[in-house]
Amino acid sequence: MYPEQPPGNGEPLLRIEALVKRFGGFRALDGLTFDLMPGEIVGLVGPNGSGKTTCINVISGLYSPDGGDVIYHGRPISGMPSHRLVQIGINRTFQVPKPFPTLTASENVRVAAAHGRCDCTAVDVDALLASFELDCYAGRPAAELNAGQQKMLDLARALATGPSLLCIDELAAGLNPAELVRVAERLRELARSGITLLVVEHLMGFIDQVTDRVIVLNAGRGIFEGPLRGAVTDPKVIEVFLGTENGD
Amino acid sequence: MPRTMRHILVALVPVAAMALLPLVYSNQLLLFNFVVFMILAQGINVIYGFTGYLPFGYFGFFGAGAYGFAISIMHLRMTPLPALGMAAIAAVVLALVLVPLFRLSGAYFAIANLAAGLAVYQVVSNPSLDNITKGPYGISLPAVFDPNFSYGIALVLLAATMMTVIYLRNSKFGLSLQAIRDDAVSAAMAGVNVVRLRVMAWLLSAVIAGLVGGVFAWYISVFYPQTVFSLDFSIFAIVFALFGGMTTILGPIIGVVILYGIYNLIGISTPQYFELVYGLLIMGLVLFQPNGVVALFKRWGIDVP
Amino acid sequence: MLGYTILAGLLFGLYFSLVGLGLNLVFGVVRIVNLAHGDFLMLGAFSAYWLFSLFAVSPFISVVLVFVGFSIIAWPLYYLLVPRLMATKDPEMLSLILFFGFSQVIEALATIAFGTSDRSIPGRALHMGPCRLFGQNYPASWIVGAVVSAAAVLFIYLYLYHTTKGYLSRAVMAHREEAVASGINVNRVCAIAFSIGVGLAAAAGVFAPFIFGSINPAMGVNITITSLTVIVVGSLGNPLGTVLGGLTYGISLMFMQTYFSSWANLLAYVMLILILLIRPSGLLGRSVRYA
Amino acid sequence: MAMRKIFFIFFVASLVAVACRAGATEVPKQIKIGTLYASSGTFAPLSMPVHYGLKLWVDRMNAEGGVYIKAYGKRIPIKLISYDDQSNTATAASLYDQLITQDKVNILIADAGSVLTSVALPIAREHKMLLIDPIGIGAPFFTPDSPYIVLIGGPVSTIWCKNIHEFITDEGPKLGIKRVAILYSTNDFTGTQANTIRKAIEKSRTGIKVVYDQGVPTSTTSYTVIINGIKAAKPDAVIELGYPINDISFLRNLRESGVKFKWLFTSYPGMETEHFEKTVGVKGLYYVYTDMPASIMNYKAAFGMSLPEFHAAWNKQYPGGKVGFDFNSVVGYTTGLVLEKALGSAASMDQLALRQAIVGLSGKLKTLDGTFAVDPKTGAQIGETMPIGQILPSGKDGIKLIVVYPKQLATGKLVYPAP
Repeated sequence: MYPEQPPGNGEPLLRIEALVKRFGGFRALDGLTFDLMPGEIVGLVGPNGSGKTTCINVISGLYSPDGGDVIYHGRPISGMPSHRLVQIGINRTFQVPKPFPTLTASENVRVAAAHGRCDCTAVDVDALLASFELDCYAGRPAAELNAGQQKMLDLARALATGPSLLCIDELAAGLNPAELVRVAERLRELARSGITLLVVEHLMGFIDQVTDRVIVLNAGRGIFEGPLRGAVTDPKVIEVFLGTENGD
Repeated sequence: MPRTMRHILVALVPVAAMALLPLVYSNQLLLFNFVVFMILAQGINVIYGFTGYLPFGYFGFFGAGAYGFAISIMHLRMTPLPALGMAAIAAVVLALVLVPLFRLSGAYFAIANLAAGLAVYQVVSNPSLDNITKGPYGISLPAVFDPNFSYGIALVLLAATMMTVIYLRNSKFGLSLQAIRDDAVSAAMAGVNVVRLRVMAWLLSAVIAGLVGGVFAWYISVFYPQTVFSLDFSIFAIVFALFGGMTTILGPIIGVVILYGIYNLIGISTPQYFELVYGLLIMGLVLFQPNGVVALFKRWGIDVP
Repeated sequence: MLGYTILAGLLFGLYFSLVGLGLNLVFGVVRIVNLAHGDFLMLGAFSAYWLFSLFAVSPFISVVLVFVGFSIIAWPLYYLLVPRLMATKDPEMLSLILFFGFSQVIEALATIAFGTSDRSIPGRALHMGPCRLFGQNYPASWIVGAVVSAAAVLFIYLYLYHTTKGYLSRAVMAHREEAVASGINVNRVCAIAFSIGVGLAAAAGVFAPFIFGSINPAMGVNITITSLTVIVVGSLGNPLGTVLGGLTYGISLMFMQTYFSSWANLLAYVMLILILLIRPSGLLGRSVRYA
Repeated sequence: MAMRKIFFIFFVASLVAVACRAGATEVPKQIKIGTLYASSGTFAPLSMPVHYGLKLWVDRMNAEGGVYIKAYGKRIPIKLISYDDQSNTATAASLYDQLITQDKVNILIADAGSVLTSVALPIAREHKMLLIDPIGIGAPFFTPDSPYIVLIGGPVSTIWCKNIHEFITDEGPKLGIKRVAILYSTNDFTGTQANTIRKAIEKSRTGIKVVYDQGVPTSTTSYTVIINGIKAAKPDAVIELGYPINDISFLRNLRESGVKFKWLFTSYPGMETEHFEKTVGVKGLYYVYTDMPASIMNYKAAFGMSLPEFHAAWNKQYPGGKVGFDFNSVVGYTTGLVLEKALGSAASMDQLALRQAIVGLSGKLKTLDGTFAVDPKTGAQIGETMPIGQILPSGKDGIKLIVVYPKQLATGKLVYPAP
């Protein structure tokens, strides 16, 4: 029903339109709007509590929005259950990795391969694990992996479903510099293979390495869109970041 | 030998043993109770072992099955085998009504499920339903009483239940259920239809309890509502399955053999300390071996599927 | 008749708030379901029975003795059972099984010690006849039960909101992980809650011979199930919500008894399921706990 | 490795099974009586007194060198094999089977109460064992096509309450009773009684109306609003049918709420008088009508101990009051007496011959429990219909029980309306 190939004619893959998400009286998203083009790597940055993770949660179907729309391949998808979104090519990773702790690493990926997009049944689980250096842990319960390995497993699991759009929530935190370089290269590779990436990240160096452009969020609203270099000179952005401390 | 074949061979051992034991041991009813608890413990395994939901009110399905069977015999004039089908249907209907309980997690689900089982008991045993269920006055089905045939059917049911668990252990379906149990959100992000699979497992375990309830009603043929709607059936099955080891094929069976065996030994030798010893055993299990004896075997290097 | 039913429900319900209060405190703070709750109540009832029969101790005095006594007994019990339970994969669920086993042990020991026959304390021990309220008679035991219950609720309220330990208890109730992270001795806070909870159960038991007519070692299971109903309706984990749960339970039970008596027991279970589905957090709860 | 373990377990299980098979000998050194009791759970308060009553009989028999068995022409010691079913029916079922198939008992005695008796029924029938039923009085057990059961201890539930409705329809009009309230616990025992009484009153054409007719769950222990509801129906006579715990709660609540009924019947104060005095209090029992089991009527026992003797023997053997002395204790002992007499007259140890012998005692055996009588077709006890008694104040803080119905047994004049 949803085409495997990215839409042509400069149509965006995903369009976020005036998205609103409230928790009680707090507006975590307050009219957020942006587009993602096919094959793009876009960074989502902003201070803590600016709505980055909430945005991913809405896109991946964990929350349904209180206003606005998420449009994928030209069709509204907000309110669709997560597993349906996965099957039409949207997936994500978690800030705190959430593997299936009692299943082995290989089983973790196999579950995803079994339920992902129907035309991706022939996922080579072993190769996928190997590409994240998890091949020697394939038979171990995921609970025994360390935090970094669990993050990679999260990513491998998401990829096993054959996504067109992958939202990545703080992958870099906790990885050492060498790992960072490898992961960045891996993400660029994914983008080259046609997967669109939305990357939430605090590490600006990492963002700079992988993204084509960034969207800066503040209080649930986009305040800047463009290359990272542009963002750092934007007065509004500077004000937000200086106001909240640059440790972000 | 492929894994599934090996599992099937292993699973046939208890079935064959329960089929042969009546030849050397004449207390068939005790053996029948063993079979009933083996089936119930596997039913618990399906829902608690594979999805992590603790069905404290599991006896509700057992009782619904027993009454579905009895009502089909009494009012619809069915023969026992089709009546067993009605037992399964009764349990499935109850399970469907209770599907919304899956919105609850942890202890909340267990408590609500317990309440549901007790509620069904209250309804079935109410004198105003005398015409349908015979209310509190009890059921007597002397016309279909046939211990040998019903024992045989119970064995068939045991075999079928074992096959179900083997299927869960070796299929994508079973793997996905375990994924849901481990982390429902992640399972959804792996593309698993969490709600549908969970409900399927729930119905499956309800069918198992309903069928065994029907066979139980058939075998004993005289019973009161409190006979079949007894919390003991839930507790025993849960403790047996847990003692053996959840999510395994032989664990629940081993649990029944050891614990129900001890239960009957104490019951016959030192009945005055029966409840005490049993309570202590349950406590010891949770405190010292919460993953069951199969996990213990694994630690000793013995692989029990 | 309606007025009588409602007032009777209020009094009866207040007593059941006391019955459920300890169980709810334990669940709220320790996050375990104490299925032996009813058995502690039974032990409290037998203690009051023996205190009265052997030493003619008035129930008004034994309620204090029993509360203190059982709180002290519960302290080592907590350290014996709960920390080990907490180390397992799924403590909340396994607590159901562990404490069921414990309930069996208590019932067995009580049966060995006291036998199976029903016992009771004569009504005159309360030194009161029927009490008149708004022109109608109510059993004195219901009024006494209601008053003691109100006192216990007040005690818990003062403990939770006006003592340091109580403040810590609320912190543990609200955010267990953060409480651990901020250096609160969670184990100790839990042990105190467990002690008070068991003490309250036993104290409620002192009035059981009057409210239930008689007591025996097997009575615990039913009490536990009723208590679960009361606290889930009120809101699981919110001790003060127990009062609302108790009153709702009491009034609706009396209503059913008056108008559809044979279905009286069904109501409790149906109410419990409905509340869990419509407001999983109970009538007073805030935090939603979906799977 | 795993397979070996499993096989080993089953090997051991089979060995145990084989070892358990006890060989039966031709001339028994002892006669084996098998029974169950419930030391805990719902039925414990009912079951234990019956069991202790039976045990008392066994001990006395063995002290005399055993029970005389006509078939062997001599006294043979009794071996009582008793298991604890914990009020659990599945456990009870397999233990009955255990008694028959493994212990090969000569005589099978059921646990007390309908629920725990019910599961024994099909097992006894299948193994052609006579089920001696002390007090499982469920009416459906006793049908002409099931010869393998005989009821000893009390009348079957449809007859149990015969005198209650006969009192209402005979004496009611004379006393001015026009409106009757029936409150019952919804279990088979009291539910059946309520149905019987209701039908009898409606059929009687005396103009007496049932103005209140409600069942309550058997677990009910608070009756205050129910009492208030009954009061609102303005009945002349109130019949409360329940287990002892229901009766106790009802009477306590009644007294505590200060409501008085002109005529009130409950079953158990006459059967468990001591217990009711302790739990309800003497004043709560004044003017209550109650079943008067033969046991309380101090019948002249032509066979076995008299009631005072039995009570004394009970207190000696079971000091401390852990198991209360009541009607059920007498039932347990009477079961033994009936067996003693039947074994002394049965020509063989065959199960049906034994039943024949028990039925043959009908109308002839007089024990502390009155005259034993049983329907030869169904095996149901029909002899003892319970007379109705009334509890009256006696002295300063005492009570006395008088029989008020049937008229020919009356020992005093009833007080109506209750002051």
